[in-house]
Amino acid sequence: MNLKKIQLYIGIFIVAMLFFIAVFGPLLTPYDPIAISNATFSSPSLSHIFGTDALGRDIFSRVLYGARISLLVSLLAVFIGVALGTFLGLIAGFFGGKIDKFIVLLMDAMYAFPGLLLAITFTAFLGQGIRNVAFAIAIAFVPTYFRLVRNQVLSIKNEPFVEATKVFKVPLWKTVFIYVFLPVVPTLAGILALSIGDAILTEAGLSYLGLGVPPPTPDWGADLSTGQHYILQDYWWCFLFPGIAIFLAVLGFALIGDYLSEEKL
Amino acid sequence: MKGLLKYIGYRLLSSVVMVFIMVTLVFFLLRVLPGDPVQALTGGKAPPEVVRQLKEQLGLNLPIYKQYFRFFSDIFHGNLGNSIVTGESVKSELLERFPATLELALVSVILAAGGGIILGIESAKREGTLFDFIAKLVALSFYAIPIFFVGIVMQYIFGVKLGWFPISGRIDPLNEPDKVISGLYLLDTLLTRNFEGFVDALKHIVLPAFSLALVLFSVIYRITRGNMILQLKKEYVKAARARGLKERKVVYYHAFKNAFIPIFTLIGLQFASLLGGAILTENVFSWPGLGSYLIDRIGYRDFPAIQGAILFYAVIVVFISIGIDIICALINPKIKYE
Amino acid sequence: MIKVDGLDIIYPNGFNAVSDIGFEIGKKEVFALVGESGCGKSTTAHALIKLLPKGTEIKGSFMLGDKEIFSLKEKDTRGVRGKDIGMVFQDPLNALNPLVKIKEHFFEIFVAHKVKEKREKLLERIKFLFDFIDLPFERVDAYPFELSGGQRQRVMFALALVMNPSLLILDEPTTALDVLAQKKVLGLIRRAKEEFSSATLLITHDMGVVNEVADKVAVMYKGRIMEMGRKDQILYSPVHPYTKLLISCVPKFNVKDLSIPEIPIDDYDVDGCSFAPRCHLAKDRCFAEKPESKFKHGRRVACFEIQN
Amino acid sequence: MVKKRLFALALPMFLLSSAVAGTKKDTVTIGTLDKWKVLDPAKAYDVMSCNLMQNTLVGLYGYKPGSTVPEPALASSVDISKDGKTYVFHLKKGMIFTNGDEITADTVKKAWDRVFKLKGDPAFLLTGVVESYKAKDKYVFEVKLKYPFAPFLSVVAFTVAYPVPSVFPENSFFKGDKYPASGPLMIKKIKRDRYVYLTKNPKYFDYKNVETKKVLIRQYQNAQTIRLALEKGDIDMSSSLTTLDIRDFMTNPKLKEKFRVYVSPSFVISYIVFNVKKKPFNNPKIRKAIAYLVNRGEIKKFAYNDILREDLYSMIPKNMWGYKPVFNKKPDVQKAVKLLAEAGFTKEHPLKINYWYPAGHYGTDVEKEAQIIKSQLEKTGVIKVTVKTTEWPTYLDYMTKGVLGMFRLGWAPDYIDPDNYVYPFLHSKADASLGSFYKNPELDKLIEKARSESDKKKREELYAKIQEYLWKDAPYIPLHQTESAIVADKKVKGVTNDPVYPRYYLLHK
Repeated sequence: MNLKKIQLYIGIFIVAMLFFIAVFGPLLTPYDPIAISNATFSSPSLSHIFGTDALGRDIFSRVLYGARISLLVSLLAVFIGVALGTFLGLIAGFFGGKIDKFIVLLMDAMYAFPGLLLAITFTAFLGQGIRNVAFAIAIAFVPTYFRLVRNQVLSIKNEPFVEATKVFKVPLWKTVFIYVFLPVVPTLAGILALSIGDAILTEAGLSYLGLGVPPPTPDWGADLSTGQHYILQDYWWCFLFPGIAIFLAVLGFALIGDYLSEEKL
Repeated sequence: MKGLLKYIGYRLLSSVVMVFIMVTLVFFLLRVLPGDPVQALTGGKAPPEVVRQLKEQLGLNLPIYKQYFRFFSDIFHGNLGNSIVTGESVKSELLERFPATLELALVSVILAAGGGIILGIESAKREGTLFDFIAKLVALSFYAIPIFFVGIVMQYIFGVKLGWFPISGRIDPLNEPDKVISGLYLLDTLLTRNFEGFVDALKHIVLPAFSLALVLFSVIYRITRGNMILQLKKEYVKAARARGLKERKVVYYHAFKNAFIPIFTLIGLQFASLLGGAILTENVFSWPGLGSYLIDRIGYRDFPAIQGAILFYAVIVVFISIGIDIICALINPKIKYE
Repeated sequence: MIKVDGLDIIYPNGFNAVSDIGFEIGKKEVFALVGESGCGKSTTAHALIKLLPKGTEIKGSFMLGDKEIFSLKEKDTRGVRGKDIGMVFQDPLNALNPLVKIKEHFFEIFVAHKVKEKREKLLERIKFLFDFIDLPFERVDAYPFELSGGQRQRVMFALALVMNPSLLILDEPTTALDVLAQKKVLGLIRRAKEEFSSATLLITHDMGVVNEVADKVAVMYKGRIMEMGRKDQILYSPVHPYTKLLISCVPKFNVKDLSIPEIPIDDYDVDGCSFAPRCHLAKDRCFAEKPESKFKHGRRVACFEIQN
Repeated sequence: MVKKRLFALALPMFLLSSAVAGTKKDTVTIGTLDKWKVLDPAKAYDVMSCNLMQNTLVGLYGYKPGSTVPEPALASSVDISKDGKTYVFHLKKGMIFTNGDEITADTVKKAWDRVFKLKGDPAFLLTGVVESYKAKDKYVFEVKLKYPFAPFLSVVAFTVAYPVPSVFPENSFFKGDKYPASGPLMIKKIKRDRYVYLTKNPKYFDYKNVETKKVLIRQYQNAQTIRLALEKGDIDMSSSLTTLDIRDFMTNPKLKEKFRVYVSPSFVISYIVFNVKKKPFNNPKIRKAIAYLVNRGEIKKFAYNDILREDLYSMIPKNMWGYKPVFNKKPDVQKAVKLLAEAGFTKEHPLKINYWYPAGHYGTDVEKEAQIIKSQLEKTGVIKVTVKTTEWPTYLDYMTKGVLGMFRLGWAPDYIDPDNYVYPFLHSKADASLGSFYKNPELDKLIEKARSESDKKKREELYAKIQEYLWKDAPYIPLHQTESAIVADKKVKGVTNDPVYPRYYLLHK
């Protein structure tokens, strides 16, 4: 089989598993992921197949539930990024002139700014919580999607078929959807997948700095950054499993994203 | 050439506007959002009237617009104010940390670009083969591991277990060059013929630079591979082969020259964003750079320091991105500016 | 001079692009390979300098003078490319590296083929070629984008001829050009064969071009040569049903687009003659057996009907 | 060609393997997370800055190593008037800074002038109680207080009251980092956020008894790297490790072979605050119910790896005189449920509250602590807790604005006296700063009386009474008193785990 296709299939398989876990994970484990118990740091066994952490919580359950939070945060972040980017791109593209110049300047400035730095600044001020963290991560995505949409708008703005839609009184959202949104979907899909992987990593970084999703929420990033404290102790299961989860999730999305953006080439 | 100069002028002008917008935004955000420097500094321990007094001392009780004007008149006098936390001039604090960041960024970019470009090209040459597949898988895997995790694993293995490299800092304090020439220790120690110091600085930078380079490597690999594949399918590549040129020349000279501009632009932007501080790497390896400075000062709501750092950073980004454009223009005779 | 025999090309995906092709080209002779796009004529040209995708299987023999090319190692093949065989490509806009000056393109060839002469000498040689292609010598310092398409194609000619190759391969050299530029290029082809006394393999689908410059013509269809002979034979008295059909479509030899008008029979692959499904003469045998190319009417034809 | 390449490869390898002289043998290297902010007694209010100045400057008073009792340092003696309002310090003669300037009563006066004028962060500690001061004689310094203030000598022992060399400008804070020293050590080399290199001060009056030669303090950005640096031998000692790592050093045989852990009580306490103005915590029954539910032992075990925490039942620490354990020692769920029921909350109609802790500020263990407290309160079935967190400056902002209802704080004393554990928390003048907004005029009077009383016995009685109020109204729930631990290589001698400040000048190898 074509290796490129294998890449795609591996990616799809991982991501599909991820969504499966996120949806059905809670049914697969008998433990409450935030219930603390006396059995702290017990190594993987039949009753706790991934072992337990410092508070005696079942790591398997936390990893399964963590899929939900990690996906939620990253999907939300990407969604906000796309929504804001699209909105600004439409405004800049359609209005043009000074508004356009202003937004472009702003976006250029943001684009060159390190994503994590932006996220840190925003979480520092917004406070933590899933929504805020997602928003903070999303900020860094806005310029990318803004560019995509704005360029598309500019390229079709003066096309006769767009002019025609005005004559025939096609509702604006339809015009936007058909002529702006649909054409960028192929490009978008690749970037989108890569962004999700990026969001998962950024969230882990925020957690490492103590600015991620607040505990006890089961979250891979937070669990890995707490777990890495135990690298020097023999509690390898505390960091290994959330670490693998992050690694696979990011890899899955990256494989798909890479495939899609290459198909575009 | 004239077009290029005009273009640079325009870019500079719009950059000034951009920097102005950013700094203004930061200025007001700092004052509107929760947290104030005096409380952060005294840890909430000082009685209310003391807090009031300290605010007065720092000019934080003034109406915001007055603080704003003061801030900008300071900037025009080349002054970024004094840090609320340390009382030192923000400018000198930034200038002291910048070389550390620059050194780390330079070394990592060189490492990552070297590896990423070569592997990217070789992958592109073998597009669709097992080699290509594995190379890509490796690159994407590097990308998928959180950097702080890689950092500590490297510290543990190469620092503690094998004892090859120091795990933190830029240089042994006792080897610290007395004379600061460029602020880049690798360079300064060589210039002063302090070879022991050079080796020490080199050993110190290995782990942070490598762990930072891993992520960068996969980004550069990806864009190199993609663009090289694109170029290798072009007619001029076939034509060059048909003229009997060596394969290495065809790939590494002809095709790469054409793939270079997007690769270079990406490396430039990555480099710019590294100059803002590779926050996680700096934290893991206690590298005294700009990123950890900014995080530290955000933790104190040190307004002048935060504003100054953002301004400094924005200016650097502007210069780098203009620099990228100029270099691209010099490489590519086709680019014309209006 | 040049002799290709029993050429079979199978792509990595198993597609048999060219089968059993053989032809000869003498010094100062222009041999035109014509046919619809996809018939395998370009593939044939690329096979001669081994520039087909990796894994492509090439069978048969290709004698260049007394050198057998196909059995050469990759390293030695490289020595042949650009030196013994010059090639001009279809798309002049993309055949030169956009970021490399014209001059450098020439010097690269000298380096690649280890021409160790003084710079002035080499420049002189380039100047000679620029005179030949009728381009002011100052233009060697230009970048490709500063030249027009026709100019670029002429530069390609100069590049192909700079090492005095014994075989010049022209892959659709005029297709992308406007009429005036085409005229110039055709002139070049005629002069090149005289002045450089090389053998020329011209790949084209333009019968007008064939009429202007070719000495011998082979008509290809689906990877096989249907009919091969002198230009006047093929253009004015074709015998193979396919050639006939082809020629009838271009009554005045100046229509550029060469395609067969609608024929009410489905085009599908058969075991026998590949043209059989579209052939009005086709018999049962034509569908079952491949006709060999045989000498008939002073030319080679691959058709049972004609051979009978 | 091949040879050349091999050589090119071999060269850096050779360079890397050649040993670097680096830190010398006679240098004791300390790793820390604390960063010094400003080296000026008039401005410094953070741990590291004060530590550095304590080792390089001398005050009129100091502390005996390993104790909390103020003892004369620069002063040879002090006369305290009967009303407790006048202090006359007699200075030792011939005490000098490294630049040769002698320290006289005038030096002290000038230093205090700066504090009063510049009004830096810690200035209130002096300005709050001092009425006037003057240099009575070259070696006599007199201070008049606004009211009798028993812990005054402890304040004098704090860096804010230290005399400073003349390089410190009169009208502004000192911005440099190297100043003439008067203490046992002096700053030789210093880089902000990176390291401080201290050497023995040859002009120190007690020079002969200082065994330390060189001390290098390296600053790190995370505790994990410090632990690795210890294991690797980059540093010799540190007090910035996490409880988990400290437990490792205490129990792992391999580590025990090389390192020793010095544990000593500190005066740092941790506690929960209630904003008594905010619903539902304005109801003392609810505050008390929660106090009944907290199980300190369990928190210690799960959140702090069962080390370095001592259960605390009052806001005054155990090892301080005047301590009276007033809070219930064993959790009592029944009593709590009863109190909650009285306040109108039952299983059917549960009490929903938020519990806040500051992210990262007190290390990562507080995170676990919050989880445990949540589960302890929820055991009743009557309380539902949402754990909330935010970054420190925002936290402080929320605290002073009264946004936080029930939240976690810690306290490190400015001076070692029960007053410092009572006045800031319970006196109405200090209310907003610590987030409880607790006010009680009766208690105010008691506190004022206690701080101006000079008889220790009477003071002790007064503090006992004050602590009764603490339990009665429960605006705070004391949790633990921390112990501090220093992990040091066994080669390092002279390690004292001082509750007040680390004495670098006793360290040697």
